[in-house]
Amino acid sequence: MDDVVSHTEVTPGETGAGTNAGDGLLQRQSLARKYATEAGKVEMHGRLLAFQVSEDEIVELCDGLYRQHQLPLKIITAFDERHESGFFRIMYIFGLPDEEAFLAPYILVEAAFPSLTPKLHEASIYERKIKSFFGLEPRGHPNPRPLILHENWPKGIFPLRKDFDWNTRPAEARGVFQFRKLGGEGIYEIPVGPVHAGIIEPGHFRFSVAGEEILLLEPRLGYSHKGSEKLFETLALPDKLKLAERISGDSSFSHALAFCLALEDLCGATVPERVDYLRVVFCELERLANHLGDIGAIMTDAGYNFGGAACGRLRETVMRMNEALTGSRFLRGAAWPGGSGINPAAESIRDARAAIAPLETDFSEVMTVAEQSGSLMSRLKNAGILSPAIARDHGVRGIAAKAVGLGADARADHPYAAYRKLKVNAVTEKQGDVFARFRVRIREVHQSAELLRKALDFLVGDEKAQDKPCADASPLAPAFRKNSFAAGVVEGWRGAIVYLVATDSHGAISRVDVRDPSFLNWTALGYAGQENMVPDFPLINKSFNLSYSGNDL
Amino acid sequence: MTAARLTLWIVQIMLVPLLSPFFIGFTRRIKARLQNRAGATSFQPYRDMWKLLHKDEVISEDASWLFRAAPYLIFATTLVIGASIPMLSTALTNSFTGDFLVVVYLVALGTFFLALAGIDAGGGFGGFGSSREMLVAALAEGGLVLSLLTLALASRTTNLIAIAGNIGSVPLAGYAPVALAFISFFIAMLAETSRYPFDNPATHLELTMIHEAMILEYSGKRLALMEWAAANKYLIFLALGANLFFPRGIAGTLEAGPVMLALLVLLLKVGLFSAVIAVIESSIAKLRIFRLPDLLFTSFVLSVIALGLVS
Amino acid sequence: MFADAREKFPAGSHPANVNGRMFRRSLAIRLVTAGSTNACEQELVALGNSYYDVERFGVCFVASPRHADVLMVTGPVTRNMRDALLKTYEALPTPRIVVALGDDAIDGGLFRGSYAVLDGARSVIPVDYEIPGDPPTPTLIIGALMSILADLSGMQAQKT
Amino acid sequence: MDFFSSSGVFYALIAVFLAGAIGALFLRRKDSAANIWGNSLAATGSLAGLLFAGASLLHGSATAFSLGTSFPLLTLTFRLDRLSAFFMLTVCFVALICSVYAIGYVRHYYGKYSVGVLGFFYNIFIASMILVMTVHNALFFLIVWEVMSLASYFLVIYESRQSANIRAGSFYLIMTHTGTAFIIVSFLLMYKVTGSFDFETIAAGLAGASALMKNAIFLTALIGFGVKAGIIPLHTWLPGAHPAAPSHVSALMSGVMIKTGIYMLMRISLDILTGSYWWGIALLAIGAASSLLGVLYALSEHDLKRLLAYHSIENIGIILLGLGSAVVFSSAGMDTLAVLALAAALFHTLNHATFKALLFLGAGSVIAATHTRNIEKYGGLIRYMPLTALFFLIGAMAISALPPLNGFFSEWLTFQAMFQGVTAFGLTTRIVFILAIGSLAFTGGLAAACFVKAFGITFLARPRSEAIAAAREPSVLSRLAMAGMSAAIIGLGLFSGVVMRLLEGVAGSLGSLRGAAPPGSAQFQSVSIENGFARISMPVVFAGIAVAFIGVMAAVYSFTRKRKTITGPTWDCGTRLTPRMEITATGFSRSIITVMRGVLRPSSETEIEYHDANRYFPKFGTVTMGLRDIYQPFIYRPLRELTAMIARHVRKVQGGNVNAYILYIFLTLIGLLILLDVGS
Repeated sequence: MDDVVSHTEVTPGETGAGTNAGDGLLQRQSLARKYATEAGKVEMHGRLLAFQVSEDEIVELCDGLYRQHQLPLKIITAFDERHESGFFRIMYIFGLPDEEAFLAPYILVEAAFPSLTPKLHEASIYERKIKSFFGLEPRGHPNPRPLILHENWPKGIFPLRKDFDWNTRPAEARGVFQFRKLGGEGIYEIPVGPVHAGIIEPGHFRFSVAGEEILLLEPRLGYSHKGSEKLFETLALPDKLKLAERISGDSSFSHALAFCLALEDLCGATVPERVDYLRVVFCELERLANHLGDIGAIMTDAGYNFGGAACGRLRETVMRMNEALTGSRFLRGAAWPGGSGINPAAESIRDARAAIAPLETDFSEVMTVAEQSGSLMSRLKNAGILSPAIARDHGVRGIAAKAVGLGADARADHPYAAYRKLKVNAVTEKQGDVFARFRVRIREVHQSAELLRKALDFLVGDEKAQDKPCADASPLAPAFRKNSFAAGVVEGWRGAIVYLVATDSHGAISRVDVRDPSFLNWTALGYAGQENMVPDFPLINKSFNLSYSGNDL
Repeated sequence: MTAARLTLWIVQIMLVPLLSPFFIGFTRRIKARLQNRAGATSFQPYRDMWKLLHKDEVISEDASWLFRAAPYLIFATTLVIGASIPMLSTALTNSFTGDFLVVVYLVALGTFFLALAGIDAGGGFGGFGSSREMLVAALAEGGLVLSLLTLALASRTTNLIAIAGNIGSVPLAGYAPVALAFISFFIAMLAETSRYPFDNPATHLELTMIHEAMILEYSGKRLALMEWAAANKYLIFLALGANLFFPRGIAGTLEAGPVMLALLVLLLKVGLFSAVIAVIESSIAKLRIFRLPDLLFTSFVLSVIALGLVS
Repeated sequence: MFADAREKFPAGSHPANVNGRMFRRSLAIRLVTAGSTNACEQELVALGNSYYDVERFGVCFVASPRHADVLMVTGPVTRNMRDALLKTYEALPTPRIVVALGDDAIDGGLFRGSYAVLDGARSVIPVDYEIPGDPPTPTLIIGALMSILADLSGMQAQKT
Repeated sequence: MDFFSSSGVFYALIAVFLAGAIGALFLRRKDSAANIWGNSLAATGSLAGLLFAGASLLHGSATAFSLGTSFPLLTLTFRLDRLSAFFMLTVCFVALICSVYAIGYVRHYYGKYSVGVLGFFYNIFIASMILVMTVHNALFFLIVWEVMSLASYFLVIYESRQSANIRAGSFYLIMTHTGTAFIIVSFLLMYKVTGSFDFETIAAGLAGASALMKNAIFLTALIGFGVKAGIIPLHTWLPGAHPAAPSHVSALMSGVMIKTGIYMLMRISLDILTGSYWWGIALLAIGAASSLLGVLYALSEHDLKRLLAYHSIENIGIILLGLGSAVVFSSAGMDTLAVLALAAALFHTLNHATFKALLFLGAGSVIAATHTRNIEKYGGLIRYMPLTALFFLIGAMAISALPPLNGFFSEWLTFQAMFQGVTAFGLTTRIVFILAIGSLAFTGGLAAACFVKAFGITFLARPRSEAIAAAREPSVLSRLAMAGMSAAIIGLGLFSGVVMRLLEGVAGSLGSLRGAAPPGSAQFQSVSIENGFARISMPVVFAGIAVAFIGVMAAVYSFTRKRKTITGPTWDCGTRLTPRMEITATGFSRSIITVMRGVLRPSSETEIEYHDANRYFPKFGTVTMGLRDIYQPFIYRPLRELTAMIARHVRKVQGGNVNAYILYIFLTLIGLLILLDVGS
C-alpha cells in the first residue's frame, strides 16, 4: 500500500457515523484491490477510492465494473486541472453498494477522451455534457450533440474551464437547433414550450406526428441553465449551501443534504444521532409533500378533479408542517454540514407526530375512492410504458426505475443519516406505465408516513437531547482535505441525487458536480412517450415529473 | 304581430346571450364547491368578458380575414339558434328556422368556422383542436339528429318549439324511447359543448385541449365573442335538453304570468342541468381520445333503439 | 392593507392605458418561468388549492398569452429564456402588466452575475410590479395580487 | 318560350357543339384560336341548351321529335320529358360555366398539349351528354353513351405525358365498358320482352313482364349505370379518372357525367318500370354505403382533386338515398312521399352539380397556380388567391350541407323524405330508414370535417412550399365563371322553395308517379312538408344569419372602436414556427381514419436507420401512412380470378389481356341471358 496517497489519513471517528471506520478502511482497500486493475495506485479520499487508468483501458474497465461487478454508475464528471497538472481529469464514479464507498477510476486527458457510450449507453449524456462544458471530445460517440448550452452560446467557449470567468457574458451567437426529422408524407411537428400553458418549468418538446399518435418525441432542455456548477466554484461556502437548496426548488433539502454529506466526508465531520433523525424527518416530509402534489397533479391532468383537489389540499398540510417545523415551506436552511441548520421545538415535533396518522388516513380515504374510478384507471393504465431494457440502458433512477421493477433506492443501497437504522426496502412495481409510477408514489407516501412515525417517535423520545445544540450554526469554516474528492448521495423524492465535490491544493472547494436523477431520466422520457396519443403525453410527463432546473443547473 | 308577441320575441332573442355567461360561471362555481373551494362567483364570466371587450387585440400576422370574421359569424349563429328553440313559451311559434335540422346544421356551421379559425393562425395547437373538434362533432351528429328525431316522431313535428308543446302529451308508454333519446342527446350535448368526458374546459394543457386550442390565438373582443358564443352554445343545449325532454313549466301562452313562471322554471331546470354536469366533471376523469368515439356510437345506438320503439 | 402596490411592490415602469374598472376582479395571468428553481411554481400551483383558492378573487392562470392581462415572470431570466420571454411579452395584448415574482426574477438573486443569466426580468422587459420572496409564500402572493388589483383600479381615479 | 323549346333549337345547339368540335380541330395549330373557338362555341351551345331545357321544363308536357330514316329501327327519336329537361338543364348550366372558365383556364396548356384536340373532345363530350339525356331509343342511347364514354376517356388521358393518367384512363375504359356490357344486357332483356328499343314502347310493354325479368333488368341496369355513377364498390375507376382530366372537364365529369347514371337509374326504376320494394332497399343500402365510404375515402386523401372525386361518390350516395326512398314509397303505393323523396334526389343532383363543379374549378385554379395537386404542399393561399378562396369556401360550405346554401336544403329534403319512411313503415323497413338517416347524419358531419381539412390546409395558415408565394388568381373569365357558380349556389339555397315546386313537378311526371298529390307546399319561400310535419324558410335562415352577423359586428364595433388591433407573430410557445409545424391533411384526418379502421384499414410503415448497434442513435426515419386497398384483393381480384378460372376451364383460352377480360364478361352475361330465357 505504498502508493496510497498520504493525505487520506483517516482516523477512526472521522469517517462518519455508523460503521467502524478502521474496519471500513481495510475493507475498502481490499475492495479497491478487487476492482481496480492495478490496486497499488489507489488513492483514498475518505469514502471515495480513486485510481488512475490509462485512456486505452478505461472503457474496458468501466464496462467490466458495470457489467461483471454490477456496480451502479453514479456520475461521470470532468475537472479542469490544467493549471495544476496540465490535464483535464475525467472521473467515473461507481457506487459500491452496501459498503458506503465509491470507486472512482479516472483518466487524464488533453483534448479528447474515449467514449464509453457504444458499450455503456448511460454514459452518453455525461459525455455530451463534458463536451459542451469542457470542450473535450468523446471519441467514438455516435452523436455527441451539445447539451444545455443553446445556439446563442458561441462555439469554442466552455464555461466550466477554469480560464472562463464566471461572470463573462459572451455575445449572442446565431444558429438553429436541428431536431430529429422524421420523413414521410404528412408528418408534421408540434413544438411545445419553453413557455408552457400551465404552471410548469421551461422545456421544449418536439413531437413528430401525423394525427394523434406520437411517432417521435424529442425533449430539449437547457432553458433553466443558470450556470450553477460554475457558481459553486465562486460563491462563499454559506452561499454554496443556499445554491444547493436552489438547484431544484422542490428538492431543496435533499440537494442540500447530499452536498452536506459530501462536505462532511471532506472534513471528516460526524453528526449527532438526533440530527440523523431530523434529516430523515425532513427528507420524508419533502418526499411526502411532493408525492402528494404529484399524485394530485396526475389526477388533475387526467381530468379527475376530485382526487386532484383532495391531494392539493393534503400537500398543503404537509407544506404547513414544514413551515411549523423549520420556518420554511421548503425546509430551507435545515440542511447544514455537520449538524442541522434548524432545531425544531419539541412542541412542533410532537404536533408533527400527531399529524401523521390523520394525514395518512385522509390520504387513504381519497385514494380508495380514486382507485375505484374506472375512468381514472383507464387513463393511467397502459399509458406511457417504459420498457425495463430502455430504463436500464439509460440509467433511469428513482420513481421511473422503481415502476419498471428496478429497485435502486439510495436509502437502502447507500444508507445515510438514520436510514442506516430504519431499514428501507425499495418500493417496486412491474408495468412501467403511468399507473405504476402513480402506484410507486402512493406506496411511498405510506412508506414515508411509516418512516416519519419512527423518526418522530425517536425525536419525541429523545426530548432530553432537545436542548443540546445539534448544529454548529456558527459561521461555516471547516477544514477540508486538500486536493481531494468526496461524493454525497441522497435519495431525493425523484431518485438518487449525487454530489461530487472536489477541493484544490488550498483545501478550497474547486468544483461541485450535481447530478439530479432527472438528468438521466430525461433521456428515457421520449421513449415512454412514443406510440402514445398526444393528449396522453401531459399525463405521462407528469407521471415522471422530472426537474428542469435540476437538469439544466 | 301583437305587442306581446314582439316583446316576447325580443326577450327570447336576448335571453341566450344575457344568461349564458351566468351558467358557465354557475357550473364553475359548483365545481369549485365540490373541490372544497369557494371559487369565483357565478358572475365572473361577465367580468371577464367586460374586461376583454376593453382590451386591445393581437392578431396573428398569418391569419386571414376568416380568422377575423369567424367570431362574429359564430356568435351570430348562436343568436339565430337562440331564436329557433323553445325557451319560454310554445305560443311563440317559429316555422322558419325552428326545424331541428336547421338548428343542428346551424351548430355545424358554427363548428365549421370555429375549426377553420383554429387552423388559420397556423399555430401548433389550433390545427389539433380543429381536427379533434371535427372528429367529435362528426361522430356526435348521428346521435344528435336521431335523438331529436325520436322526439319529432313522438310529437309528430320536427319543429322544436312545437315538440316542446306536444311532447308533454305523449302517453306514458311513449316515455321509454324519450328516455333513451335523452341519454343519447345528453352524450351528444356533452360532446357538442366541449364538456367532460370529451374536453376539459378548465385545462391548461395545450396538448389535450379541443375547444380551448382553437381559440388560443384570440384576444380582446374577438376572444370575448368566442367565449360568449361557447357560453351561448352551452345554454342552448342545456335549454334544449330541459325544454324538449322535460317540457313542464314552459308557457303555452303569451301572457306575462305564465311566461315569467316559465323563465323561473327554465332557470331552475338549466341550473339543475349545469349542476349535474359539474358533478360529472368533478367525479370522473376525462376519457382518452380514442375512447370518445365509443361513447358517441353508444349515443347513436341508443337513439336507434329509441326510434325503433317510437309508436 | 394593500392600498398602494406601487409603494409595496415597486418597479421601474407603470402599466399604460389601464382603464381602472376593466380589471375589477378579473385578472388573467400568464406565467413565464425564466429559469426559476421550481419553488415559485410550486407556490403558484398551491394558489389553486382549497386553502388559498385564488380563483375566488377573479384571478386565474391562462393557457395563452393572448388571453392574459398579467405577464408573471419567475427565475433570474436565463440567457436561454431571453427570446422566449420577450416573445411572450409581445404576445400579450395591451394593456399588459408585468409582475416579477421572487428575488431571482427581481434582480437575479443568488444567480446574479452568472454567465448564464440576465439578472432579472427588468433587464429584458419593463416590469410594473415586483413581489419579493425566495419564494414568496402563497399568502404573500395573494396579498400582492390583491394590492396590484387595487392599484390598477386606483389609476382611473388618479387620471380623472 | 315555345320558340326555345322547338326541335330546331335543339338541332341547332347540337350543330353548334359539332361546329365547336370540328372547328377546334381545324384550328389546332393555333392554340389561342382553338381555345376561343372551341370553348366559346361550347358556351354558346350550352347557353342554347340551357334555354331549350329551361323552356321545355316550364312548358310542362313532354316534347318529342325525330330524325326519320327509311329504316324503322333506325329512326332517331328524341323525347324531352321533364326529367330529361331537368337533367339537360343541369348539364347545360354546368357546361356553360365550365366553358367560360375554360377560356381562361386552358391557356396554361398552350404549347404543352394540343388545345384543338381538347376543344374537339370537350364539345363532343357535352353534346353526347345532352344526347344521352334526350334520345329515346335504346340503340341510339348506346351509341351516344359510347361516344360520351370515349370522349371522356380521351379527356382523361389528355395530359398524356403523365403515365398515371394513361393508367387511370385505361382502367376507366375497362370499367365503363364493363358497365356498358351490363347496360346492353339490360336493354336486350327489355327488347326480349317488348320487341322494341323505344323507351316509351318498352315502358308500356314491360308492365306485364315477370318479376324475375324485371329484377334482372333492374339489376343489370343498376350495375351498368352504377359503374358510371360511381357507386361503391363499382367506384374504383372514378378517383383516378376524374382528377386526371383538365379541371373544367373534371368539373363536368364529377358534376354531371356521373349523373347520367343517376338519370337512367331514375328512368328505369320509376319511369320505365315501377319500383319494387327490394330495389328501393338495395338503393338505400348502396346509397348509405357510398355516402359514408365516399366521404371517408375523401378524408384520407391529400390529392385535392381525388378528394373531390371521392366526394362525388358520397353525393351520389346521398342522391341514391333519395331515390331509394322514392322507390320504397312508390312500391308501397305512397306516391306523394315518393315524389317528395325523388324531388330531394333531383334537388341534390342539381346542387351537387353546382358545388362540385365550383370546387373543381377552384381546385383547377389552385393547381394551375401551384403546379401540384398535393394538399400537403399548399397553405396560406387565401392571401394570394383571395377570390378563389372565397368561391372554394362557398362550395365547401354548400357540399358540407351548411345553411343557408343549397346543399343544406337538399339534404334537409332528403332527411325529411327518410323521416317519412320511419313513420310510414313497420319495424324492418323502419330500421333501414333509421340507419339510412344515421348514415346521412354522419356523412354530413364527416363531409364538414373533410372540407375543414380541404379548405383549411389549402388556403389558411402559412404556405408550406415556396411555390405558394408565386400563386396568382386565375384569369378574369375564370373568376367570373366561379362567381356565377357561387351565385347559383346561393340562389338555389335562397330560392329553394321555387325550385322544390319545380322538381316536385319533374318527379310527379315520371311514369309510375304520375298524378301523385304534391307532398309539400311552398308559400313565400316557406317550405312545408306533410301538413306541417316540417317547415322551413331558407330566406329567413339566410336573413337571420346575415342580420345577426351584421348586428353583432355593429354592436361590437360601436362598443370597442377605441381599442387597437395590432398584428404580431403567431404564438409559438417561445420558439420559432416553421411551415413544418402546421397541421397537415394527413394529420387532420388521421384520427377519424383511426376510429374507422374497421372499414378503412389504415396502414403505417416505419423505417428507421441507426448509427449504433444499440439502436439509440437513429440516422433517419420515415413513416408512411396510407390505406390498404380492399377492393382489389377482396372484390376485383376474386372476380377476375373467377372469370379467368371459368375461362380456363370452359374454353381453355389464355387470359390476362383487357380484351379477353371484357370478352369473358360478355360471355358470362350471355350465359345469364340464356338462363333467364329458360326461366321465363
